[in-house]
Amino acid sequence: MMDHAPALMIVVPVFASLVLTLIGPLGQRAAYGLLILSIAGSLAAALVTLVQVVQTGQAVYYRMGDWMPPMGIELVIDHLSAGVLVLICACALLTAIYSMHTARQDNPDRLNHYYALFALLVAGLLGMTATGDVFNLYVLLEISALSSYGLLARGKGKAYYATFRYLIMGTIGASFYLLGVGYIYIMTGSLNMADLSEILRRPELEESVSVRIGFTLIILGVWIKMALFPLHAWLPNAYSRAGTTTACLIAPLMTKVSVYVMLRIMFTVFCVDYIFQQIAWSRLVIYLASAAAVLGMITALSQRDLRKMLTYIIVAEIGYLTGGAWLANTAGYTGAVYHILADGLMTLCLFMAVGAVIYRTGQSTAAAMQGLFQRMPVTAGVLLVAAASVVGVPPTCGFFSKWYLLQGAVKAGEWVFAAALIIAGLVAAILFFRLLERAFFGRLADAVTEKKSKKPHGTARKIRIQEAPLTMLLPLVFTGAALFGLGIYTNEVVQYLIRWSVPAGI
Amino acid sequence: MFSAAFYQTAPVMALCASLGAVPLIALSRRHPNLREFWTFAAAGLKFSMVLLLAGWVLAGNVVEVTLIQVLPELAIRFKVDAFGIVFALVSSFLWIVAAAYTIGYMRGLSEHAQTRFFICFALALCAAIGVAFSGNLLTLYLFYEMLSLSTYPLVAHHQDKEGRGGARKYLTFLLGGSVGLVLPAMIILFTLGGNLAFADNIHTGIIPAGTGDTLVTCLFFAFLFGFAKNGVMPMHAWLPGAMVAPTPVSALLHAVAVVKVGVFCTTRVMLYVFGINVMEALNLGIMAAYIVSFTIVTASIIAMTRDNLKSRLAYSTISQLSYIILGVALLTPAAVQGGIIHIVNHAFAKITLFFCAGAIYVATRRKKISEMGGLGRVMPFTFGAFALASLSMIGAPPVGGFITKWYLLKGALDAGQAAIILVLVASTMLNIVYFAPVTFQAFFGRVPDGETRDTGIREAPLIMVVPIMAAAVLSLLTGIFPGVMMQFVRMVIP
Amino acid sequence: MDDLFFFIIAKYNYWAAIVLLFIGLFGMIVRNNLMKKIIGMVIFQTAILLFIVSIGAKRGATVPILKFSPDKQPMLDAATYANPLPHVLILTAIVVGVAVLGVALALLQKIQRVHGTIEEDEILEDMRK
Amino acid sequence: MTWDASLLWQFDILILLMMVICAVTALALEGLLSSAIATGVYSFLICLMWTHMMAVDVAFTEAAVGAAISTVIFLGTAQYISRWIKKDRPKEQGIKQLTLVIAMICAGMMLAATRDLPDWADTASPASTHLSPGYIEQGYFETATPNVVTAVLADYRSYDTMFEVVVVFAAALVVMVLLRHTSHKHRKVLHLRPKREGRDTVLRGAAQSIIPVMQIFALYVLFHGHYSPGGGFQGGVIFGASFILLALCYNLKFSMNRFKEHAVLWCCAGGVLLYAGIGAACLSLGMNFLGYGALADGLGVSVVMARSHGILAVEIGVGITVMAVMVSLYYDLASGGDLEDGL
Repeated sequence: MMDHAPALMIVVPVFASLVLTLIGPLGQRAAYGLLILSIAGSLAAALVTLVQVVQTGQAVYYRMGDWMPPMGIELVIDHLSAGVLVLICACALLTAIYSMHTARQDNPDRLNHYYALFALLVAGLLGMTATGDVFNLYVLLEISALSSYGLLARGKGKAYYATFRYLIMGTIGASFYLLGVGYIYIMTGSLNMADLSEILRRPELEESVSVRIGFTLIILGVWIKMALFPLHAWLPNAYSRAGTTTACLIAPLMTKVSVYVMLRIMFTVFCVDYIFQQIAWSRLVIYLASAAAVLGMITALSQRDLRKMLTYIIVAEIGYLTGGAWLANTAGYTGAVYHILADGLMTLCLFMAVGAVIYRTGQSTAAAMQGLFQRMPVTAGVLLVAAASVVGVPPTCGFFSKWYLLQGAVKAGEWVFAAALIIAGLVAAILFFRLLERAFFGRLADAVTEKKSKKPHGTARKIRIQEAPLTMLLPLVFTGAALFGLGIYTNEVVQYLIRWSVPAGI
Repeated sequence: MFSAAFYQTAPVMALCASLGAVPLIALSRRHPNLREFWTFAAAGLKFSMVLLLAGWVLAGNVVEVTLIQVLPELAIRFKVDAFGIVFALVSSFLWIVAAAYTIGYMRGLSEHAQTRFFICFALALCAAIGVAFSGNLLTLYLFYEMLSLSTYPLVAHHQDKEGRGGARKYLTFLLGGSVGLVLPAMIILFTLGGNLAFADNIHTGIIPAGTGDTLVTCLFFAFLFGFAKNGVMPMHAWLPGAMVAPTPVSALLHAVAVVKVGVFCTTRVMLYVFGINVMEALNLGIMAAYIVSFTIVTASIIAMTRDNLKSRLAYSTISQLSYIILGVALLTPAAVQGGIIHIVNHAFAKITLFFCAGAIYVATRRKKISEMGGLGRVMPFTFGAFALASLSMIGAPPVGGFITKWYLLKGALDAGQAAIILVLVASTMLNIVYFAPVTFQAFFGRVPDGETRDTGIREAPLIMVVPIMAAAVLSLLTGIFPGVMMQFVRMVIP
Repeated sequence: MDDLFFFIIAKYNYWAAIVLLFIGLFGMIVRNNLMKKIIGMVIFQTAILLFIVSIGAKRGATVPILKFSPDKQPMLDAATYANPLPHVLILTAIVVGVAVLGVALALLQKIQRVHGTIEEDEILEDMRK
Repeated sequence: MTWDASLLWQFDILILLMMVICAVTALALEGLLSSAIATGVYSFLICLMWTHMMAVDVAFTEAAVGAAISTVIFLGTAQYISRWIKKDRPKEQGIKQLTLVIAMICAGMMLAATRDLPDWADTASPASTHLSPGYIEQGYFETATPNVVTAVLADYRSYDTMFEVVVVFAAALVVMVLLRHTSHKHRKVLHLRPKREGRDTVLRGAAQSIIPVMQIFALYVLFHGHYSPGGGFQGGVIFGASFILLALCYNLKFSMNRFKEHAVLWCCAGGVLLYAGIGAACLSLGMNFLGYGALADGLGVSVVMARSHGILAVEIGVGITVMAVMVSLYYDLASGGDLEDGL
């Protein structure tokens, strides 16, 4: 069974979604239980694979249908994908547990179908990460995209139009990817990543214009999918209008997996030398990334709606990730990969915390934060941790990704990117400070009246603690702890996972 | 007395003492007495740990502990050397004093959110010890940020508009400096040499040979201004703003934890990252000396114009902190010694002054110097202590401040910097001008109009007066027996 | 002249695909009516499929279904059959296309119900209210 | 360079030109119904192109899916929206022109770059020489399936195909979740849907005679997919179309009485379940996921024949799901989700 972990990890959620479609009459608890069970199964499989990869120091290959690649499709789980797989499963599992109340609130009917799409999305993301075939990646990309359209459209009224725009942009992105794959296929005749990377090293293909167009199209498609500035316009609307569970699932994962795909295409299919010597525009990407980081954060600062604020933070973080990947040095690459993990957890944590606030207060503007530390101390505490991580306060994981990214920027002499990172960090600090200040002190008027009344100690105003339900709180606290955990175990993550996946030549 | 292994764990235990107190304080929030007991217990435990370590370090040992290997090339690392011990001793001892005083103050005024206050207090002290024991820049940075964040609720304690504004400014400057300047400088430094551990002596530093002069200069100033807690102008603006905090916080911030951490970090980096050799070669020391000289004089002049006692003390702090940096920047042995010993002297004197301000407020609800005429006659102990501490600030024998001035002047002479000597003399004059009237008014001044003599004003509660007296006496003792602390300082620079 | 002629003969399929691609893309981005956007999407996707199927064609080749010689042995000359792989890929992509189309149309119906229109500017106006 | 007369390039260019015209028409027309029809024509033309490129399976699928089903669901949706588009506002003309210029520049660059691509129908291009000969030369011996497309689709790349089926399943699910979601108030619905009481007897008669033939043909296409163009997708679409035809000629209720809502849902999931179940069975029998060879012992045949049977089994799964999904999409989109009455 252990040998089949790579396949099971992807297939189990597929089975779960099929069964979930049919078990409507069994009730909501059954659906909830099955979803958690299936994703826990995936997580177990992902962990088994991770351990195997780390122990042997080699990638795990799984041949679908026992066909030899490049004829058949194979799954390749190396150090990079193993980490991302565990991240996907973990985030999905936490969201699944968290969803007990929020999913019901958002889906008065057809909860089981909602969960079926949930499981399909997870399967799609896992498949995208595990596959070693560029066309298979397209199919799974579409699965995750389709199920995410369904999930996002379950939000309130305005969600439909936002989802429609996402669908149009998502289709353009996926189609560009497909066209790029077509260009690469026409020049090489292969679809298997390992095979492609061998063929693409031939000198005549290095010079080929068509291969360059193919690469450009693929990267452009992936950028649309991951919402890199200036192609990000669809993301904030689509994500901020979704239901809480949907946002918690999609926001951390979709864009991160797209970034992973970008890394795969850049460094597994193509190679560093090719990208930075043959592709004329590759040096400009760092400026795009810098603009994304700074403008994303500044736009986030100007938002009133909490969720919209968070979505612009995602746009900024995508800037960090892209910049790290295109710095073309070890530190930058390490930072980018580490930040995939860190930002996945950070975004999850933020969305969960905000989701809990919205669940309790029923409003999603910044006013909902008023006096949060008194009303929901645990949620507020976790939000503080997540904010510290986004700003980059040690020892949370956000600090270490920034550490590597800045180091990479300094080594590469990309001062614009370094400055963008620092400015974005400071803007994030202002942003969260404003929120948390409100959360900390509550209403200004309250403090003043209280001072006047001068109540003796102990009888100060009593605010009823109204925490979110335990099923929401536990995943939230766990994620918050994971932000510290990942930060403290940065050494292990870097040494046992990321270092192994550093592509040759950078 | 103990095995070497014990001393390996002692720094961690000192740290955990205050960290461990946090949940205990939080849990016993309904029982104020128990809660205060935990604070004292933690403070006591911590001080005894530091004391033991001090003995061990005095015997010529250096404790180095790697807590967590957080990056492949970098660890959270502690290193207890003489320099760190000086600061750790001061901060851990003053925690005990401050805790006693704080309890009196908070209960005297029936302040709200006392539990939160004590938790943050404990966290801040934990961070201060962490900074003192840091073995590399990363660890230093970590605890530096922890201190900024944990003191924020203290500064904003009153939660009114003024409190929030001051706290906002406080955090803006501190985080702006650390994230905007220190972090990049640290990363550039790491990229250059792949090493952030402090050097073993104060001469060599860890700047790799062959680094461009301009780059080193930029890094130096990034650190100097980035550690905004040190109050060097123009990064000082948070300090008067943070005055809105309750007085124990001001005392803690401006005497022990925050500003001293800033100065400690600055001097740590100057001596153990850049090293005297590099600073001499690039004239960094002398540039820094002139910058802080400007701060010394300007801050003193502003202090003269302030009527609010705490505000005046705040500007005095800005000015006094720069003495420490000035001493180190002059680079001659005597000056460096003077600078380091001033960490101790200023701490004791300034905490006394703030305690006095707080005691006056608790007893009379008065904040302005002009309202304090004649108060000395009803509050003799408080104002006596105030007078003693003022003497230390001015630098008159036999109080601790004199030792500082002595060494600093000697150092400036050695360095041949006439201008600096002039600055020192001028600032002493200014100190006299703004401190002497306070005491004078209190004892010999007229009671303000419209107030009868008998307003029922009495000394502050005993639990406040005892710490005040203790701090004042210590301030005196450091002047009479400078050797106790000087032996550590001499280990830093003979 | 002959060179140009052969050049056209050799590339016209790709050109048609690229022209159709941009017609579709243009429609998707510029048209104000959401239904037109969807139609643009269909054209856009199909153009890509046309491009990829073009890869599979071979001069003088027949459908990729093996022919058998009279003695029931398959004739295995690869050059005589069209390349099956692009066909497989496109078969998949067509189905993906119709799936996306179905979802897009469902969303369209929903948008019509919620906003009362499928003109983009009117929807935006409606949302601002 | 030799010139092969069999390629009928004049014919091709004519079709391609017509396609471009159709595309422009579909986007430019003001009536949405005519646009939908123009799109259908466009799909038919592309089928012709593909047949000519010897991509019969693809053309078959496009004809069934692109031209037929897509058009039907377009028309189904058109009932619920305004049939005429509004003229675009002049203020957006600037953006439009800018987009046009950028698009033309990109198109020009890509057109210029086609010089670098291998010639069309070049037998020596990398795509024709690298992997595809392998499939053609070994496919029959490894899977006993003369239709190489079926062999690649359902065996070599069966993992892809499984997810392709999952994609259509997901689409049905998403549409269902979207439209049958009843909590929103249906405001501003355009009731353009005409009443469907008395239907034309001619239509009914035609349906009665065509539908059985269609269904038998669908089964033939499905089961004969090993030897001729076709397979699960095409068979499934045709079978689904027979129900759609029933609904068109009678009404939605009539069709739904024969193929009930629940049955559709079960078929949607059941087909995928069959496919993935076979994969999992192979896994539990000791080979990798979807390694049909593992079924050899159970079926009592050789490994090659087991693969052939495996292909058939998964094709049946594909057929069931695709059939049900097409029907489900039609039910939902044509009735606007209320399943009361359709096109």
